Parts: sequence; C-alpha cells; structure tokens
Amino acid sequence: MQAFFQEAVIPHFNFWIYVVIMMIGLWSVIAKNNLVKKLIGLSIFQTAILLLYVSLGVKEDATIPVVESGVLAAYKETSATTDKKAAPAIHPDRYANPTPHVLMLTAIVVGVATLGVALALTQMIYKDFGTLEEDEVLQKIKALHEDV
Amino acid sequence: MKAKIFASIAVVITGAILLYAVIDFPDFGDPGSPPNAGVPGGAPAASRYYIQNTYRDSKVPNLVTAVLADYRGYDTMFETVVILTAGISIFAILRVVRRDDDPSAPEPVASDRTIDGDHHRIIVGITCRIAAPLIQIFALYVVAHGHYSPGGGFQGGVMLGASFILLALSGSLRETLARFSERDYTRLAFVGILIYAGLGLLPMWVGRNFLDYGALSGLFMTKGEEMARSHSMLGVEIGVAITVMSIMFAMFANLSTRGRLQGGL
Amino acid sequence: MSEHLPALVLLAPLFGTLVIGLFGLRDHRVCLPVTLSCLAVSLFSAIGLILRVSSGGPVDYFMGGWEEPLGIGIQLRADAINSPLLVVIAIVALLAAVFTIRPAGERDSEKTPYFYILFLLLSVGLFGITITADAFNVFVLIEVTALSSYGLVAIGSSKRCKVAAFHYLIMGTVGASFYLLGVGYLYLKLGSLNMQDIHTILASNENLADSRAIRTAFVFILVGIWTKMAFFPLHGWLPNAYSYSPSGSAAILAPLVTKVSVYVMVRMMVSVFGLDQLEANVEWGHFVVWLAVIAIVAGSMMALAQREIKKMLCCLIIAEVGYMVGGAWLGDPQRWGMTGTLYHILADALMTSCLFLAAGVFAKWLGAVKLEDLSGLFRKMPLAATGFVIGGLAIIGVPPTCGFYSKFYLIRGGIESGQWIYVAALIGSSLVNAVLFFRLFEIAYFGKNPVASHAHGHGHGDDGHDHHETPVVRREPPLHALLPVLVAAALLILLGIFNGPVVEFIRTGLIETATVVSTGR
Amino acid sequence: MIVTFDIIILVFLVLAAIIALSVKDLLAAAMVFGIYGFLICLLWAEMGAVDVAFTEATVGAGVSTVLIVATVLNTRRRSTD
Repeated sequence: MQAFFQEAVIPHFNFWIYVVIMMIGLWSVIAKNNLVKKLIGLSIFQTAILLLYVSLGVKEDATIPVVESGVLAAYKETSATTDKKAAPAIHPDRYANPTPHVLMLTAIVVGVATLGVALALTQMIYKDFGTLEEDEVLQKIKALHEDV
Repeated sequence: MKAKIFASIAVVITGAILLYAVIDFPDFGDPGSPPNAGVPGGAPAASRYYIQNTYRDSKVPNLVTAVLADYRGYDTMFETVVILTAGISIFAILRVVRRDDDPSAPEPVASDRTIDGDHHRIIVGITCRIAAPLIQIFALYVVAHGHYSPGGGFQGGVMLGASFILLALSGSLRETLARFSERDYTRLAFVGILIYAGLGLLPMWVGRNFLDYGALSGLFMTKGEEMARSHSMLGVEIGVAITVMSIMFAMFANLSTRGRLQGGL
Repeated sequence: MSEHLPALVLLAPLFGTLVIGLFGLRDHRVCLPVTLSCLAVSLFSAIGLILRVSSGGPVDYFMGGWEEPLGIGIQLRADAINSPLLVVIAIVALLAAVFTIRPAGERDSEKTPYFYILFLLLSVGLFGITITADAFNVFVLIEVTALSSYGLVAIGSSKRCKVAAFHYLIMGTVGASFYLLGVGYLYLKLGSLNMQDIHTILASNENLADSRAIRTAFVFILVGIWTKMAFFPLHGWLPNAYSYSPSGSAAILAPLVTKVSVYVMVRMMVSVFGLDQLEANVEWGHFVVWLAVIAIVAGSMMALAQREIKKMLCCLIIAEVGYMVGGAWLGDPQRWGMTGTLYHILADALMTSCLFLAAGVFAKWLGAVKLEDLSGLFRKMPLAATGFVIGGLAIIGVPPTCGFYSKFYLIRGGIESGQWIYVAALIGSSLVNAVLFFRLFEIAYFGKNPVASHAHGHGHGDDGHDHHETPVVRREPPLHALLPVLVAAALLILLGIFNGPVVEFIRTGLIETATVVSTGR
Repeated sequence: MIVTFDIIILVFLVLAAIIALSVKDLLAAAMVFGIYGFLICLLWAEMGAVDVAFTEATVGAGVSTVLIVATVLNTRRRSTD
C-alpha cells in the first residue's frame, strides 16, 4: 500500500485530484436538475481539464515563463558575437513550459463564452416556461405537445 | 433518481478509464517529461524551441505572449472569434428589440434607477465612479505591458469590460450605456477582429503567409523583422482587448436585463 | 495568389462577417450579397485547391510562416481526403444561403444580420476544422462551430428550440471537452500538437502506441467526436435541435455539422493514429462496427416511428452516421470501407442538404410539418417535389444517384473485411428507407386531401405564413427557394455519374497518405 | 512550485466544488463558484502559470460569477437540488 502511494499517488497528486474534480463536474452535469447548477457543474468540468494541462507544464525549480533582464543581457552578449542560428544561451529547464499556458488561455475564454450563451438560453427557458428545473420544463413541453 | 443512477454509472466508468491512465503519466514537475523536453530519442518539444528562441525571433521576454500572439497566433485569432460568436449568439437569443408596430414588444421600464437620489447607493456609486478610470488605466497598462510581464489582450480586455460592468452594477445601466452604447460595443467587437485579421492579412500583399508579421518591418519602420513581430503583437493584443472588452460588457448588459437593455439589476 | 488558397477558403467568410458586422447591422440589405459573394470566393478557392492537390499532391500552408521545426506553428493541409469536402461545404452553404433570401413582402426581422453573421461564422468553423492539421486548433474551431450553431438553433421564435439548444449546448460542450482531454493525453505523452508530428512519433516508437495514456487519449477523442456527430448512444441532442430550428439554419446545420465531425474522426484515424496501428488492434474495429450496426438499426427504427418530416430526416441522419462510422472502421486492406466513408460524407452532405431544403420549402410554402400534410404535393409543386424525390431516391440508394454508389463501396468494404452483419444492416436500412420514402411518395402523389395547411404548428418560427384554403392546382415556391433544391438534386445525380473519378481521387490520396505517413513523412 | 501549498489548495478546491454544487440557494452557489475560481487562480499562480492565473482571476472569478449572478437575479434563486 505504501509503495503504491510512493509510486503512483505522490508524484501524480495533481492528476488524481483533476480526475476527482472532473468527475464531480460531470456528475452534476448529468444528474443535477437545476439548469444553473448544471452550468456551474459544466464550468467545473472544464476547469478540471485546465488543471490537467497546466500541471503538464510545471517543472521543478523553474520560474514563470518570462525571461528576466539579467538573462537577456547575457543572451545579447552571446548572440552579438555569434551568428543568429547559434545555440542560444537560455536554458530550457529554467522556465515553465509556456505551451500549455497558451492553450489554456484559449480554453478559459472558450469556457466563459459557452457559459454566457448557456445563461442566455437559461433565461429564455425561464421566460417561456417559468421554471429552471429540467423535469418541470420537460413536463410542460409534453403538455404543450398534447394540446396541439 | 434515474438520472442520478445513470450519472453515477457514467462517472464511475469515465473515472476508472482516467485513473487507469494516470499511472502512465510523467511525474508531476518533471523537466524531462515529453511536453517539456520531447519524446526520448526524438526531436525536442516545441516548448523547448519557444523558450530558447523566442527572444531571438521577436525580442519579447514574455514567452506566453509571444507564443499566443505569434507562433500560435492563428489559434488566438479564432479564440477571439469564439468570443465574438458567443456575443452574437447572445444577441440572437436574448435581445428584444422594441418596434413601434409590434404590440408584443415589452414596454419601456419607467423607473430606471440612477444613483442620484438613492441614498443607499450613493457611496458605492461614487466610489465606483472614481475607481473605474483607475481600473481602465491599469487595464491599458496590462495590455501594453503584456510583452514584458504577465498580461496581454485578454486580461486587459476583460478588465476594461469589467470596469464598465462595475459602473453598471454600482450605478445604473442606463448611464453606462449612454457612455458605451449598444451601437458602439457591437461595432467595436468587429473592429477588434478586423485589427487582428487585417494585420494578419497585410503580409499577404508582399507574398508572405497569413499572420507572418516579420513582413511588416516596412510598415512599422523597424530595422529587423524581430521588432516588427514585437510591434505587430502589440497591435494584435489591442485588437483582442477591444473585442473582449465589448463582448464582456455586451454579455453583462444583455444577461442582466433579459435582453431589454433597460432597468438593470 | 494561388499559394494562399488554403487560408483564403476560410478568410473570405471571416472577413464577410466583419463586413456584415460593421455595415450590415444598419442596412440589412448588405447581408445577403456579402454572404453569397464570400461563400463563392470560398467555393472557387476550394476548387482551386482540388486542382492543385490533383496535380501536385498535398498542399501545406504554415500560418505565420513558422515552418521549421515542424510543430511550432499551426499548419494547414489540404489533401485528397479533405479538399472535396471543402468544395461540398461551400456548395451546401451557398445553397442554404440562397434559400434564406427573403421573399418580397415578408417582414424583415431585427435579427437578420445576426443570422447571417452566425451563418458565416459557422462556415468559417467548418472550413477551418476541415483544413487544419493541428489537433488543438480543431478544438478551437469546433467551439466556433458549436457556439454559432447554438445561436442558429435558438434564433427561432419557438419555445422548444431554446430547450433543444440548451441540451445541444450541454452535450456539445461535454463532447468538445472530451476531445480536448484526449488531445491533452496525446500532448502529455508525445509533446506535440501537430498531427503529422504526432503520427511520426507514434510510428517510430512502438511501445508508445500501446501505452495506457495513448489508448485513453484515443478513446476520449473518439467519444468526444461521437458526441459531436450524434453517434447512436450519444445522439440525444440531434433530433430536437435540428427539427425545431428555423429552416434556414437547419439547411446548413443538418447536412454539414455531423459530416464534418465524421471527417475529424477519419482524419484522426488516418493521419494521427495511423491505419496500420488501428489494424493491429482488430478487436477495436469489430467493437465499433457493432456499435455502428446498432446505430443504423436504431436510427432506422426511430425514423419509422416519426410522424413529422423533419424529425424523420433527423433520425435518418443518425442512421447515416452509423454507416459512416462503421465504414471507417471496417479495416479492409484495400481501404474500400474508408473510401466509401469519405465518398459517403460528400454524398450524404448533399442528400441531407437536398432533403432539408425541400422540407424547408414544404414547411414554409405549404405549412407541411407532418407526413400527412404532404398529400397532393405533386399537384401543388411538381418541381420541388421532383427535387425531394431525387433526394429520397439517393438516400434509399437507387442508381444513378450518388447514394447507390456510396453504399456500393461501403458494402464492398464490408464484404472484403468479412463484416457480414454490417452489410446486412446497410441493406436492411436501405429497405427501411425505401419503405419510408415510398410511403411519403404515395401520400404526395395519391393523397386525397390537397388542402392540408391548417392548424399544425407547435409554434414553429417560420412556417404557416399563408393559410389560404384555396384549392390552388399548382403553386410552386419562388425561384430562390426552388433553385437550391433542384441544384442539390442535380448535384446528387452528377456526383453519382462521376463517382469513378471522385472515388479514384479519394482512394489514391488516402492510400498515399496512409503509407507516406506511416513511413515517417 | 511548492508541493505543500499545492496540496492544500487542491483540497480546498474539491471542497469548494462540492459546496458550490450542493447549496440550494443559487446566489450562494454563484458566490462559492467565485471562490472556486479564485482558488484555482491561486493554484495557477503557484504552478508558475501567471498569465493563466491572471485570466482566471478576471474571467473565472470575476465575469463568470457576475454573469451567473445576473441570471439568478433575473430568474429564481431557489433550486430543488
């Protein structure tokens, strides 16, 4: 048991938690009856994926992905003497991986865009059916259908 | 109840598959993992290229800004388009336009609150009025300084939009709309994308690829291609900020009034 | 200019939206000409791309000029698999746009410019998904497509379309998130997002392809895409979303969105994971073919039970998705199944377009929603009815329409790979389609009651504009509504007659891609 | 990256998610969702993803919450689950 924790849980702690959060979100998307609750669940579901990606870009002992001015000065010196294609002086393990950050900026924005549209739909559903509970909406639709 | 059982089954299956794969993951924080360094024995990962060569290519110290606006600028353009699409979808779904010949349209709300004459809101209202320009100045700094520090078009744009949201929340939506009207924000949302895509289109005149900012050194009167890239990134970030600002405020204005743009919260 | 064709295909509609946004909100007359001309530019670019691909192989385009090393920038790639689809997307979008021309005298809605903006954004997204070669970029464009289609579904005035759009949104977002999750798993094992790059790495490391994370990635990408394409157990959102949306929206949503998702699945199989890799895991293929068989049967059964025209067509889409998924997973060595799937994507996009346009015409000018409402159709609108009949014959699979040939190739793939159950499902489903459509044709031709346009709607947005109970002998819809139906019908026959060269083009390209990629570029 | 900090925030994150989804008052749920957004923003900052943290602070904790609150105030505050 302890060996399992040492090998599988401790080094992957973030990844275990991301699965937990994601499942909380997914469960509420499917099981919750209230439309706003569903949407909150959907947002939590999406942030779990962000957690996965950002965790991938983490490097131990690395700093934020902005090159400091001291390093830049050293870089300028080396690149002034050599040609442009020469090996750069910036060490790649010094900075966190920027790619997942870029991807997740996109995903966050997509998330808020989806949330906005979904909330607009929720308001229209409330206006038409007078309720936010999904089962009541479905019942009223059924009644609507039988009237015709 | 049925939904809950179904949800539990779905969650258990999905979770089991995900946990099954977690054991296979690279260690958390490992600098030698494939995303950080590339597959063992293969070419180095793209992220390594970004860290080492961004400054050479575009003289931008903030790697995230450089990757966002230059290397993967095509993604970012469509990310801005996603925001625009959401805004337009909300207009299409929610906006209620009163037409004179349409009796079913809602009546205009007679009592539109203003902060003057409402004692409960006056302190909050005045404070937020003072705070809003400061927020906007900081937001402009965030946009402009995104090359050198965390920040950029999205963050700055959301903050600009949030300053208008703050005004509308604390004071009245009507006063805010008088300053930033529906016509303005719909136009500006498109202007932002036009700046982005237009800047990307310019290199095509000289036979370079779409979004290849290096070709713009003549336009910006810079010496090399690096500074042209840097300047174009600023232009692109400004475009993003304009669109995001407009759509964020538009979303709030429509959602808080059920598409009537009258009354407010 | 010809080297910019891959970018031009989607930039034209993107700039079209900007023009409409800046000028069309004031003056609604701008919208339609801009939409039509932008889509025409896209169509010509797509045709130009096909010509370039057929003469010189795949066309690459690197956004921002970031070509070396591969994977730092975003790559667009047009090859034999996707360039015909680009042309079909442009054609179907153009037909749908012509269909939305407002008849003279009808009231202009405040939301008209928004409709056209969303329409163009949807086509931008579809073009983008089709042409990109970057796994993450696909996600962003899927979201562009998805958000604009939620808007297009909910733009109608009916109560039900909002609920349908909400369910569509929930399912669509979960599907897209699963896709993103799968791409994340690929990224964490391979460190790359470029499809070509991913495939090179996968093909060079054998134990990597068998690792748990890559398998899970594949599963999640598939489930996400299946949700987007309404593959059988995940189809819940489709019938309501497409049948309660306005006819103009349905005419572009129904033919294209599911087909483009099928294309994404094929692209993932061919250019990311590699067909050789998949053939090594035969049991997966068998499993998916079984799922596809269930989807075909379920879709056909649901179609039999429907009383409304559009609902029935939506159920047929579900069955057709089953054909395509099954065909892609047959795994016969000669690639007939995959070729049939790719050809069927084109054919089905045109068939669905024809049928939904015709259904839109009937809903708008006859007020026909239920199957019985079509009675006496041939006397009222002989030309529109002819278009509808050709669409129906194509979906049944009667030569010389393209539906026959696509089924022929799919069945050939099924026989060569020994998947008899799939062949049986395909033939059975064709019989069901025949029953469905001949029942409809009977109502339309021999129907006793030519006056059927009375209280029918459930609050549909755009039907029932005229309730004249006059027994008019012949009342063709206006030319702009009739023309798309007839053009789509003509294209169905043309694509059927020229199936040989099209299939040859796709198949050689497919085999080339599959072999070139697996040997590492 | 500080592992202790990481674990503490992650635990709170799970708690915030559960609370946001279980309270019956939708306004309170929106508020807890804001807290969730802010916690996750802290987590990004702790992992070195400063740009993502910035965006999350403005979008996740800010605008999303405001949009949900706007909807809740325009519809109904109570929910059955």
